[in-house]
Amino acid sequence: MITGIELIKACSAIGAGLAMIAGIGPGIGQGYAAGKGAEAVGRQPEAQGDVTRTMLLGAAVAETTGIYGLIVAMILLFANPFI
Amino acid sequence: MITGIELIKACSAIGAGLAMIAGIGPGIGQGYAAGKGAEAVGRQPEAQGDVTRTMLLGAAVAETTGIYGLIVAMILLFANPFI
Amino acid sequence: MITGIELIKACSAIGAGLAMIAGIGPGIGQGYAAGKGAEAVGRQPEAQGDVTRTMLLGAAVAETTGIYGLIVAMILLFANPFI
Amino acid sequence: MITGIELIKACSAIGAGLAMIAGIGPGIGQGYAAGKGAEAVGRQPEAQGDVTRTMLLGAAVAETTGIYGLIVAMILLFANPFI
Amino acid sequence: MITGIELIKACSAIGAGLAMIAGIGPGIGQGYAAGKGAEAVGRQPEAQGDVTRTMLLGAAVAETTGIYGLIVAMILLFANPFI
Amino acid sequence: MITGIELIKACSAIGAGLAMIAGIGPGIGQGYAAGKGAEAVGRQPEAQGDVTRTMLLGAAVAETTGIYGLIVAMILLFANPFI
Amino acid sequence: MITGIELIKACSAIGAGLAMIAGIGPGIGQGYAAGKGAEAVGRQPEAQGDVTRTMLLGAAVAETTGIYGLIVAMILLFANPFI
Amino acid sequence: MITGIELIKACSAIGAGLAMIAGIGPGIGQGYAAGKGAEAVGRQPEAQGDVTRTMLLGAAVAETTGIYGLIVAMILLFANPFI
Amino acid sequence: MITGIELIKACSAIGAGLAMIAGIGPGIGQGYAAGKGAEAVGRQPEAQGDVTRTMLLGAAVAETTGIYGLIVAMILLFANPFI
Amino acid sequence: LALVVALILLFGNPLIGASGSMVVIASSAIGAGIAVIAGMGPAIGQGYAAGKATEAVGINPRSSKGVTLVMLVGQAVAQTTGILALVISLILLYGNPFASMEGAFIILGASALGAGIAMVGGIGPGIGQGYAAGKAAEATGKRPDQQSNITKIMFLGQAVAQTTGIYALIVSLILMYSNPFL
Ligand code: NA
Ligand code: NA
Ligand code: NA
Ligand code: NA
Ligand code: NA
Ligand code: NA
Ligand code: NA
Ligand code: NA
Ligand code: NA
Ligand code: NA
Repeated sequence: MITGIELIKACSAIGAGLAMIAGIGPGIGQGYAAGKGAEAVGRQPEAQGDVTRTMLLGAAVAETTGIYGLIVAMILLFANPFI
Repeated sequence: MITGIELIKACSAIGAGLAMIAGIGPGIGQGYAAGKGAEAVGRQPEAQGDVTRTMLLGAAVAETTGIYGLIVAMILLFANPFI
Repeated sequence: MITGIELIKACSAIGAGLAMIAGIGPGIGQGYAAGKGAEAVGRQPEAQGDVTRTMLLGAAVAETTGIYGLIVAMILLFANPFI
Repeated sequence: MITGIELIKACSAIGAGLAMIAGIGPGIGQGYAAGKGAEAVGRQPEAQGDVTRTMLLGAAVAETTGIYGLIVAMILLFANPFI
Repeated sequence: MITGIELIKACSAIGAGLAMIAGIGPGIGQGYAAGKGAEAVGRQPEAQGDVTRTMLLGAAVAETTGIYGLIVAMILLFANPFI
Repeated sequence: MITGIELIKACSAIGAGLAMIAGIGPGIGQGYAAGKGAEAVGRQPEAQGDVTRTMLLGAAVAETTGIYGLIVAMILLFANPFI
Repeated sequence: MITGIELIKACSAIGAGLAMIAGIGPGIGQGYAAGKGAEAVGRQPEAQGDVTRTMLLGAAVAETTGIYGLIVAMILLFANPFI
Repeated sequence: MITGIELIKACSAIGAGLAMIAGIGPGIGQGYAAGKGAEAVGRQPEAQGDVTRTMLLGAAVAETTGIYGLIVAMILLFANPFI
Repeated sequence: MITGIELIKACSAIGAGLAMIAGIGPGIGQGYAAGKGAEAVGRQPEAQGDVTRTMLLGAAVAETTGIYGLIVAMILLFANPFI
Repeated sequence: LALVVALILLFGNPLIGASGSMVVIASSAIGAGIAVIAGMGPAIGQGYAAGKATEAVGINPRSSKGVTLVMLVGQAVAQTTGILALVISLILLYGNPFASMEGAFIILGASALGAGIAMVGGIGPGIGQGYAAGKAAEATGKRPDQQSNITKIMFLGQAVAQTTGIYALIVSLILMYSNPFL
């Protein structure tokens, strides 16, 4: 017999997996930034510091929604309010 | 036996996971902005302040729909109107 | 026993999550605008006002479908006509 | 017992959520237009009027299919022909 | 007879598969960085060290959400809190 | 009669298929790198060694999330912890 | 009556179909490489050999995740460990 | 009453449909190659032979994963090992 | 009561729908080719014949996976081997 | 799997006391929602066209009229698969052929879903044709004298890009009006 709590846990496992799909975005975006950073450093090696700083600042901003997805997955797995 | 409330909770877990998928967008978009920012700083290091400000302003605007997704997920998890 | 109203609520939770996926679009689009804005400001710092205004105007237009998704999700959650 | 009308309502909630996914398109497209508009205004500030007009005209066209999605969702929610 | 624990395990297998989809992002992004890196090295062979370093730094940042997906999948498979 | 173990195996087959979808990313990214590599070699045939090395290094980095997906699929198929 | 083995076979058919979706990636990536190769050959016909070699080398690397998907599908179809 | 063989056939029909989705990749990639080929021929009409040959060679490589998908669909439909 | 043949037919209808999704690829790719063709004709009107021929040749190649999808859908609809 | 689970939940769930026709209509509601997802394609494409036209007008303001015309005509072509999807969606809502059909409700319901899913293929032509419109608008801005040649090849290429959208429509219409499973 499947209880309701067990159904919630099963669906939470799927929900956690779905939430991780958000990670596609930062992966593409930060990779684009990496490519543009490499290009800029190749052109102006003397600006390497500024370029890298801007790239990392922008990449940090781009990471947030991936973190949101991770947080929701962790809540579903370890701090599930439904259980 | 699975009760209706438990079914709602199970589906809310999936709904929360689905809502996070919105995060793909800001991740790609902000990463693009990061790349363009790095490129611009490489070309005009003297405009770094203006470039970074514009990049961050635009990235803040791009974050909103990711936040909407997070809000809906949080409502489903912690302030679920159906339970 | 699961009642019909409870099934509607469960499916509304999934529907609300699905509606948020629309947010991928504004996230990508506005991020693109942010990148182009940063690039333009780097090239013509004196046009920063005009560039930023155009970027924000265009980004506001790009936000609408993300808002539509949020509205539909909010209707499903808090003003559900089926319940 | 779940009645047929209740099943229709439940599936209509999912259908409404799915319809909103169309909103990805206008978000990306209009954001692209916004970026190109910002770029063009930066290059030729004197053409700002023409540039903005073209951007908004094109973006208005790009909004339509997002509106279709909203209309179908609203029909499913508030003028459901099946109920 | 299917027990609840077995349903959780079955859904965890699906959740683990879903979480891996995040890997699309770093794959695209890092490939973009690789392409830009190759281009930059072709243009400025003398900057090969700087270009490669920036490319790898940016690619490391872009890897994170793919790792998050892997971690969630591994938790679901080997340290499942629901079982 | 379907046993729980059989359900786990059935869902593991689906999970393995889902995990492979990650392969979209490296496929696109490495193809981009290949295109950029071919372009760079056409322009600077004398830099062919450096270009190819950078392209392959970057492509190796881009392969990882595809490998993660393969590993999770192989675990689900041949070293399934749930069975 | 549906037996467990039959359910596993049914889900393996779906899993095999899902695994093939990975093929989107190499298809896009290698097509990009083909386009860049054609462009490079048009510009530097004398470098046709080097360009084609680099394009094919990069395309071979980009093929791998498509092959992984095919292998997993073939395992599910013809060497299914669950049956 | 649904027999197991019938369930396998039903799911094989869905698997065959899913496998065809791989065709998105070659369609986009080869179209890109077509566009780049047309561009190159417009610029260097005298290189039309070389450009077309490279384009078709690259497009043939890009076709493979679409063919893999077709093969898996055909196996599921006409040489189904599960039936 | 649902019979097995009815389930096969039902899933074949869905499979046919899924197979048509492949059409996204050729639609995007051939449209890209069309755009590049228009660009090339604008630049070198005298090369219009060559450009159009290359564009159509490449677009024909890009059509194939869309046709594969159509064929599989037609087999599922009109020559279903499972019925 | 989602599909199979949805199917089982929809059609085989003993808890649901819905009559067959109600299940068919419920499926139609989901199908109507899925169909309009196709609209994302035209919107991406048209947005691209808008961006390229904006760029062209900025570079060469005197070409504004021709550029705008090419943009709008190209966008109109790109709209078609979005309109077709909307039409299928509205038919499922207001002229549902499955509601009055004789046959097993599971086939009718799944056909309604399949009809909606097939239309999603329309995303492609929408994006591609919009790209063509954008490039044509750009080219017109650069060479206003070549507007007619540019538009001609744009239409030719867009016609080629339309085919898979038509295939999707055909499969959808077969499922709705000439269903071989009934
Ligand atoms: Na962010
Ligand atoms: Na936003
Ligand atoms: Na909008
Ligand atoms: Na990251
Ligand atoms: Na990687
Ligand atoms: Na690879
Ligand atoms: Na290939
Ligand atoms: Na093809
Ligand atoms: Na169209
Ligand atoms: Na076509």
